[in-house]
Amino acid sequence: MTIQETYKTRAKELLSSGRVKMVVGYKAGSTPDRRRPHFIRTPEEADRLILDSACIANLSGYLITEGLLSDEKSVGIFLKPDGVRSLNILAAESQLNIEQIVVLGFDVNNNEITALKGEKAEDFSTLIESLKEHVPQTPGNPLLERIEAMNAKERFAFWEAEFSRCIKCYACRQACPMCYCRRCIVDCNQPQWVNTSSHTLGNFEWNIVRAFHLSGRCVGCGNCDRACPVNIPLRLINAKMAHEVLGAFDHFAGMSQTQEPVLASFKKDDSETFIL
Amino acid sequence: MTENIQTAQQNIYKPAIMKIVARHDEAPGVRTMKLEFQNPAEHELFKQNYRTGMFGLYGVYGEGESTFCVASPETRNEYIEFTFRQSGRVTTALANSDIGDLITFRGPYGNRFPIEKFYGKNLIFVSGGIALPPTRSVIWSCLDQREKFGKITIVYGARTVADLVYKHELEEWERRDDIDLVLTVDPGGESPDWKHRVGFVPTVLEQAAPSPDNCIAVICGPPIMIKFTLISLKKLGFDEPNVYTTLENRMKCGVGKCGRCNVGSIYVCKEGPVFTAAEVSRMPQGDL
Amino acid sequence: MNELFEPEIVAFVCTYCTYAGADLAGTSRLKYAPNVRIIRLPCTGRISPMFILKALQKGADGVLVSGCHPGDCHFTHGNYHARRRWMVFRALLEFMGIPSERVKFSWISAAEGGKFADLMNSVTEDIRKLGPFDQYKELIRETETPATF
Amino acid sequence: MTRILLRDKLDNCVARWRKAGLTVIGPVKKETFSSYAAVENAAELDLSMIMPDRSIKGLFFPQTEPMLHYTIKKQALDIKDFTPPPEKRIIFGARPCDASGMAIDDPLFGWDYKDNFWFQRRNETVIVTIACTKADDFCMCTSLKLAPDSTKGSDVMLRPLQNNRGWLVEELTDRGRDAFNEIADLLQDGSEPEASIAVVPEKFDLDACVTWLQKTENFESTFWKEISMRCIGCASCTFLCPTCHCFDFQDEGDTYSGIRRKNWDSCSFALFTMHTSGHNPRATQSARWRQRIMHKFNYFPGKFNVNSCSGCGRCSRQCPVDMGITETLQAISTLQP
Repeated sequence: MTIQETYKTRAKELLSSGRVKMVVGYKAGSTPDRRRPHFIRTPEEADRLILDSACIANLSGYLITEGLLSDEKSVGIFLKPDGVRSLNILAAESQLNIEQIVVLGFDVNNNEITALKGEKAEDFSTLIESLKEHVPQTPGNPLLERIEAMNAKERFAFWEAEFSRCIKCYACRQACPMCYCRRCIVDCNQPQWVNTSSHTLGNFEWNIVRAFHLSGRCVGCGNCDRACPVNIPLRLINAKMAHEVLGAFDHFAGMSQTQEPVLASFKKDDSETFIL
Repeated sequence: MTENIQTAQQNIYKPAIMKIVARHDEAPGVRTMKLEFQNPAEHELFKQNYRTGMFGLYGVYGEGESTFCVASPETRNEYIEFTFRQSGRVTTALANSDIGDLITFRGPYGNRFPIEKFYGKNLIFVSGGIALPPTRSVIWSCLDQREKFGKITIVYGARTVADLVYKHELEEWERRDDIDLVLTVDPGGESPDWKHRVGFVPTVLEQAAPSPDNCIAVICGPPIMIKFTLISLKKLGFDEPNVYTTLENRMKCGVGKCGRCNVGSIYVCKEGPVFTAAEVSRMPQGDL
Repeated sequence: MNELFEPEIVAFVCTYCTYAGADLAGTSRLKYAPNVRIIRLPCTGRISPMFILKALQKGADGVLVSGCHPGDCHFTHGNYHARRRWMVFRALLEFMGIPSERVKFSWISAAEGGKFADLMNSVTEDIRKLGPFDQYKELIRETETPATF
Repeated sequence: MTRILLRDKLDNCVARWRKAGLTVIGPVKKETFSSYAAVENAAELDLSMIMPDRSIKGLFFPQTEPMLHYTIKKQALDIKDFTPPPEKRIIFGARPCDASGMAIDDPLFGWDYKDNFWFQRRNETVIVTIACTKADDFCMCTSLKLAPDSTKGSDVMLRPLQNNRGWLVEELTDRGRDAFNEIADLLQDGSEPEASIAVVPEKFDLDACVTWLQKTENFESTFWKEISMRCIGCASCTFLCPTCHCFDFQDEGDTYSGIRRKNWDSCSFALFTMHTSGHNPRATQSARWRQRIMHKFNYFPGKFNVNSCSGCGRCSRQCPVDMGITETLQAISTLQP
């Protein structure tokens, strides 16, 4: 049986046994290479489920849809390791009760799909730990290397050019499972910290603020990158910050549901070489 | 002066400058401001266009604009009065403005109460809480030409005694013998010396039992009050086309472009804010 | 040209240590550069990165953030939280091309009036050398011009 | 007599227009992103793409634009109008869907109160449209009763010749004629075989959809909730749309001076309609998606007699969760009216 068929059966079992009230998965999209989120509430609907190497979107953001989990019933969801990590963060930040979530784990590497064993978020902890061990010392991204080689002026100019395209559609925010604030900082107007207009200054501020709020929380799922209609390399900024946080505080986001948020905790011996 | 009008036409979003000449605290957090035009040409334009029921966008530069009805009647168009509750960025800035300060006004926009259709008829005004201002504009427009109308009844209620707005005018209306004023506060909101009724507006309205014959009702209030008042009016025998109300939606432009105030296909800023109950009931209720 | 340049620097300081240090500098009649505008806050833990962005948005050439030494916080650990936050924010600004020389952090206690005065002088000198933050100011200027293509 | 513009003359045309004081704008492809942008020579233009990522809308209705500049002194308010500086422009190589989008929004910006920010730019700009010879899976102009070669909203229509040799020139307005008189000697008379126009299959039955949308009871249909369940509430569809016109006013500045700006806004944001009281008429994402569809195919045509959609398909092409007008209207066409 293919992975897709195995999981289809599994989803049907979960639904027909009443274990979960809904399974969030993928179905065919408008073109052959696209996949859409699929909300499966009956075993029949599971027939349209698709699971293959094109299923790369992190669906965990749908779990915090208003009212979805408030009846305390369980929900099944297809997650890759990055999705499990974001699920852990949502639990650690008290956004959901992780006991209500049944994980249908899979992974996609080099266009190959593999099934992952386990059904609770904690079942994947060894896998996530090994991911942390294998984070490369320097992320091998040509664009990142190019930026790191620049001086401050060049870097500013680079980001200025990138952010000047931003239209503030907030697709990055809306697509991000970590951006769950009921009222985002840009929507707060007393005081208005960040300019809401999408001139380059406002765009610069917005993207800095978002990157800061994701520091130590981003799991690198790439939802923002794929959502951006003007193709700003958003994932790059977040990956860079994840790398910083790992180096400075040995913090790898989404290790477990009890992991302390990196910016809401501290160690007395944190590095402070930069402080005068 | 003509030059200014031209620029006003060029940039339809450019407001007129107004001076605050008086202000009055109505209730906790609720304040009335009286504004005067600084530019005679803009004032002339306002006088030509303003009719009771229309609204405007009041602004403080650096903070933004907010939409309120014009609370002063068309019969007194030398100035503009408006009443607001301090709750957001603009209203906080307005609340912090003092007499003599300059603020901005854009308008008047929207449609109006067809007062000439009310001539010779009895009128009943039903209003709740901070929704008295739009009603007050109609009330004064009618009182200033009192002889043209039949019996006038005003039913007004608020959550507590302190929340009643225009207290000084309520006293004046109470003293007049050509108005029937019924005041009420919600149960629990009465003060020890409260001499009027206690109860919700729709209930009090039913007790007052105005006759629907040759009568126009103007109701204004929070959505929940409107909903139940409409039911009460129906019970009393009022026909929907004889019941007028105003809708208040979030607006930015006021001139039918920014696209947010619509209820179904109706643009509240252009086709409203004054509607008959019949018109409102034809709107998609899920969009109200 | 740079000799004439007087940088505008905004300092966000905590009221219990650095602000008291600034007071001491004043009562000790120490002279220091007048380029720094001080904004007093209850604790460094209250100093949000938003403040730094706002200062830059309003045209500051440099920002200084200062509070109690570790262990001295009036609220026991506000400055520990702040330290982590700055660490991360500093790295982010660096990556965005906002040079770390323009956004500085320090610990100054109530007793360190001398350190306060010295730091004001050195920070002012450093930023004077860097010159005005032209790149950011260009963004601010752009917001004031009509939209063109 | 038909006239022809040969491709190798295009560079001369651009130079000539620029010399006459026109800003030449056209589709430009950068590394990861394409848009309509100002160019200095024809080589910068990329006329081969299906359509730029961003629509033409921003050229007439910028994403953010100053409206007023205020200075507050003691007891005095000084207000300066910000009118767009006069700039004559020619857009070469617009797509028919983009050009129609501008014509669709004209009545909206003009009804009753005339928005001169829009009309000044409209009057100063010549839109030279090139008919499409290719389309992708998301193109749907034909479903909107338009076509890959509709002339709506264009000042000049260029019909591609075979073998990429150039275009057949069809001047439609005085503005267009003036701009092409400038380069009259670079055109040649005669006719050549035209390249075939792109085939865009019809994706849904618009009339059936409109009938369904107009039925009062369908406003409360459960269909809306089902179709929009995966909508994440971003504004990429509305901001990329050539016809979506909603905007917001924002003041930026302080107590002494600042700017009032007109910014794009979107019906998909929850705060768009939120009242001060906390009441939100369109409180759910399904209500907001319903508003978008209803507005485009029911309310807008009710007022201006034209659908507020030109079929460019950007909403579906760029949607992070693969939604869009096409999918919704296709689904509606299968419903019982």
